[in-house]
Amino acid sequence: MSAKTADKIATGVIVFITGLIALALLGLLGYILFRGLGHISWHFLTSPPETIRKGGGIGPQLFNSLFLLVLTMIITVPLGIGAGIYMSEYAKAGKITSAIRLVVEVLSSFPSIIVGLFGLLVIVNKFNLGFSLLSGALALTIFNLPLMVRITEQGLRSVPVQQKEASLALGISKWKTIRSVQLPIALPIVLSGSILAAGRIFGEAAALLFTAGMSSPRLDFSDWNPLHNDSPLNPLRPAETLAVHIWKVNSEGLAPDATQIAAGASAVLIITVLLFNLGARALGRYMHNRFTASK
Amino acid sequence: MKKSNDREVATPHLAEEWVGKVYTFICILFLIITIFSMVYFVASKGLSTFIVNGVNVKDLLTGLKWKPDGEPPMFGALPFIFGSFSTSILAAIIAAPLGFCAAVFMVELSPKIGRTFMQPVIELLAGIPSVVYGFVGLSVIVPLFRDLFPGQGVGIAAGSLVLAFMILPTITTIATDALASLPAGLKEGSYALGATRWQTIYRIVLPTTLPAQMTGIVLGIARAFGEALAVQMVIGNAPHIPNSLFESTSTLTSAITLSMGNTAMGSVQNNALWSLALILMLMTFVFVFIIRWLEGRKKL
Amino acid sequence: MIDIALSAKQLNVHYGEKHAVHDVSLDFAEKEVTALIGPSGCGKSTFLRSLNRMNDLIPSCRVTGDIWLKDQNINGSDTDVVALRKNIGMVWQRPNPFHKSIYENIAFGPRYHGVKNKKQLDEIVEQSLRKAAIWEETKDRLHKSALALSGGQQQRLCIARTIAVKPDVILMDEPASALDPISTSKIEELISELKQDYSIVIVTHNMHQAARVSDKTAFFLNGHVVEYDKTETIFTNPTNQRTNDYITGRFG
Amino acid sequence: MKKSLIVTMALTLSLSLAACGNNTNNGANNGNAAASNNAPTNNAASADLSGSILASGSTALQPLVDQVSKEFMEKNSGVSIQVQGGGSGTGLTQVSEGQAQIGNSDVFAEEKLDADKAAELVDHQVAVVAMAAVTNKDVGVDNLTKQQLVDIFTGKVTNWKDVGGKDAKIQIVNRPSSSGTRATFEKFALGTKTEDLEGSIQEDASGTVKKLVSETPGAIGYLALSYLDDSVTALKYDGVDANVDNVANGSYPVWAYEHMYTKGEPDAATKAFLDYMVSEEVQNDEGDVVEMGYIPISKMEVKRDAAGAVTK
Repeated sequence: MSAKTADKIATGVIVFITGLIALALLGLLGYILFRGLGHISWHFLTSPPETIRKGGGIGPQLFNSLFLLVLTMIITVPLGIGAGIYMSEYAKAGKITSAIRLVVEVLSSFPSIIVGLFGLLVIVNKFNLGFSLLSGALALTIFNLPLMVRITEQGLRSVPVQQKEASLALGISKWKTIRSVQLPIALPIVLSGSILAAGRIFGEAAALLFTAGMSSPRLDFSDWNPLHNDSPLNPLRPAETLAVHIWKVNSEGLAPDATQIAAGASAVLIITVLLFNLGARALGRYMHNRFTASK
Repeated sequence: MKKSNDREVATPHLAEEWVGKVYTFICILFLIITIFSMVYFVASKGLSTFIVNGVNVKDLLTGLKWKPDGEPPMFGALPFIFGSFSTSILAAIIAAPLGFCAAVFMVELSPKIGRTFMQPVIELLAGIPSVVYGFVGLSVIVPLFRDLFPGQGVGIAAGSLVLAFMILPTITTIATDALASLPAGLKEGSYALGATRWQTIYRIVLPTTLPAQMTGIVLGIARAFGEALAVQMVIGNAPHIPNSLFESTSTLTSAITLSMGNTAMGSVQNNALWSLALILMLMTFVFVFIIRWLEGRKKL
Repeated sequence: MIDIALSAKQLNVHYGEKHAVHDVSLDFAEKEVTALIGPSGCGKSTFLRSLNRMNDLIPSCRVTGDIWLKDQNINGSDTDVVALRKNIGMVWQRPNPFHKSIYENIAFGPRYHGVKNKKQLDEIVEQSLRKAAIWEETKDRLHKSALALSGGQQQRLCIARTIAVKPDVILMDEPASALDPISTSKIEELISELKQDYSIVIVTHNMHQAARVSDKTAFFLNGHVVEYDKTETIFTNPTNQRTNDYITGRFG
Repeated sequence: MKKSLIVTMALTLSLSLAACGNNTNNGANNGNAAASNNAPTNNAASADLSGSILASGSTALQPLVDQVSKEFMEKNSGVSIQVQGGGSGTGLTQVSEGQAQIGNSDVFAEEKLDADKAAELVDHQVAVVAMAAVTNKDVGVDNLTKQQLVDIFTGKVTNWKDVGGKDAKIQIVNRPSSSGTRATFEKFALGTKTEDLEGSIQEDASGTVKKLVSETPGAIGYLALSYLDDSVTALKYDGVDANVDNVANGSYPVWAYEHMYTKGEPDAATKAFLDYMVSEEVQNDEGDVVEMGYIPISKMEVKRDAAGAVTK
């Protein structure tokens, strides 16, 4: 076999396999959407689930997922950006810093189930927060922090050093320089990274099984006082998210239409994650354009 | 002297610098404390099986029988360890060549289709939640395997196929980055000598990027190793080392999710599950160090 | 008697193992332009960056010796670097306006240093832009992005930004080398204007530029100051052979 | 130790039965909203009950407790109840450590906790769950004796033709050894603990078990009665149909209590809630218990203690 033939065959194989991957992926997406889309309706998206009857929805779960996302981001973003700033701007190169870097790396590779178990042990039981949105948000924070730190570091590193020098040379303090000069420039990267991280939070289930619980008490959507028990905003109530709901309906569902609900909820989840991805891209492009198009 | 004058200017920004330093330091401290307490709590729980309940470490690591409520209870976790390793490594064996082909396609063959089509699709694949993978695995792969092969469809084969899909984005992305960052001269030199594209890829590109490729593969294995729900839904969960790829078996993660809620904290049954979690955590360390080592080699 | 605005005494700079600046002692007179010339890699930029402690940002860089700003040694570890930098402004080779509007680029510094009054700020912005000879071009687009300006305009904006915080000394690191000839001549004019109010230290590898704008010139070679004198003297009658060789283009 | 527990249990049971009696009167009024604040409790403090209760544990019991707690809170606005899942083990741990007021469990506390910890807990049985062995529809068997089941689950019999069915390999879909459902099934259907056989599938979740049994040829598993439907065949046990009446009169033995444990005697609000849980309103044929597929505790003509001894 000549080298030319080998080249042709190899090229063919590579194209074939790539096509196969693309097909499999599209098939996967198509399967989820095809099976689920038919079940999605306004009623499905807004009504509470039924335990044993047909026609349950995913309203509270969808709300829980979004609310949990917001809670998590409220905790993660200041912490993650702070830690990222420390790593990129304050940490002096040396043994300690590289040790911290290792720690962050280890944390980021921890399986989510370990994070969930830790949450169960410490947040749920030791801190006595119970199975609650807050516990879930804290567990997800642990899960998400390393990513946030890395994104912030990446963002800050993309800022030209001349920007920082220019600000410092005006007699501006380092902290003010970070806040007013460096962070705004890093913002597109930090934002689109955060949105991708948000997508990850949205789909996470293993860490939440043990922390946010699998129950969704009926919510009173007319009561927005976070201190009330039935209020959707109460962070101390147990909350089942969409991803956990899929897991539960799949495995424990008593309702006769459990499979359809799981399919519908999966489709909703995928679409949401898709929106997050597209949102991150669009935002990144928009902000990039805003800064450079004026040139 | 103008000292006093200086201080007037100085004070507010000094306080401000202090705020920034302290704030960011607290953030990083929180992170460090979190991870150390995680290691501490998981380790102390996991070790109490041996210390409090007197289970032999060797029995746990090499025992073949998992009978937590038997008489006497037996905690042989080897089937789980075997299950975790076999599914995640097999997943990598499936995903690595696929990821490499996709990367070659995207970088060498058709960057345009790669960028506008493959890249977004693969990123999207990374975003699909693991419960959805499990759901699809249970409703598509398991019945398919049940029809095609002897057995019930569940098992290592189904588990590793689902995992292969899940880690494909990681492997592909890293492989793509590695290929794209290759110095241009390297390939051109090879082409100039009359080598075909395949010869260049096979003789030059693959060896040069091998450490990077390996990093991607190890990252993929690490992710597969820790994945819980998707695997648990398709693996079958029998606590035995299976006789075939299509026979029900367990992984560390599936054993934990299956029984954690059913056992009371502090009981030996529960502690044994924490020991599994400890093994999982130690493996995470191992993976991190392997990746570090590989990245160290990449720089050379 | 000419007042000394800034003076370096036995300044040494090390980058890790590399000894980049050797025992440099220079006095910069008030309201004069001092040019630092020399071949690339001679340590002139490194020296310049030491004067406002910009080298603090580079972890491997070590600066020893004294720098006197008026009667204050500013190279101590207890020096308030932030306050110091307000008094010593800097302009770089490549224009680096903030990713903000033109107005914000100028107002950022003064506002931080305590000017909160909107009217006062407006005034400072206009004054600074006028002094930097860019007011006419920008007055109608103050709230548009500074990045939309041309390179030369951006550089003048950077100068305006620097003088907005009213420093005593302005350091310029090859401020015109990235610009076209027309922009360059504008910057040079500007420097001559500015020296009425400020003491300026300018690094340049363009000897004609040094000859055109500066009052005094220091010639750097391999981290040493070979010769420091009136610009006229350096360019017409240097005492050192190597200075002469460089001036006449034998090397560099 | 055991004895004192049985006594406590019997006491609780009779107490709750007494409560039932009490509630029948009030129950009639309950449609009327005006009566709602005088909720069906049995002591003087009823009018102004207050407190917050956390009930956590068994996911099987959770929907029922959740549902009933809603109604209870409507009637007693001063009480707030949170119901959480987590599994029986978690519920027992949390009530034992005082993190929850009520621990929901599918099994007796003695089976999960150390004896001294279990002794501190007071059992409140609120419903009964029965389970039936189920098979794939194609195996051609609709009745198995106890011995046949034991043979199947211990791996002695591996083909359906040996127990009167088609020639097909038996595929076991079991529960993990920590599962309360499995404990009940082994105890009352098999009468023996079994080992996990090689190749057996283990799923904790009833939905997954049902799906796998219905799809896998030759599969056998077991499900709570509430999960039964046409997709699987429910087997008779020694010729007895698995249905509510047979469970209630004691002829079908594979059932277990759903427990709500408290640590020591409950406070007023918790007690009122537990009483409400076993009140006629909740337990009657239109009540939540039946609607959600459990068997009302009041229907049971037989009783069983932690050791498994049955009394009429």
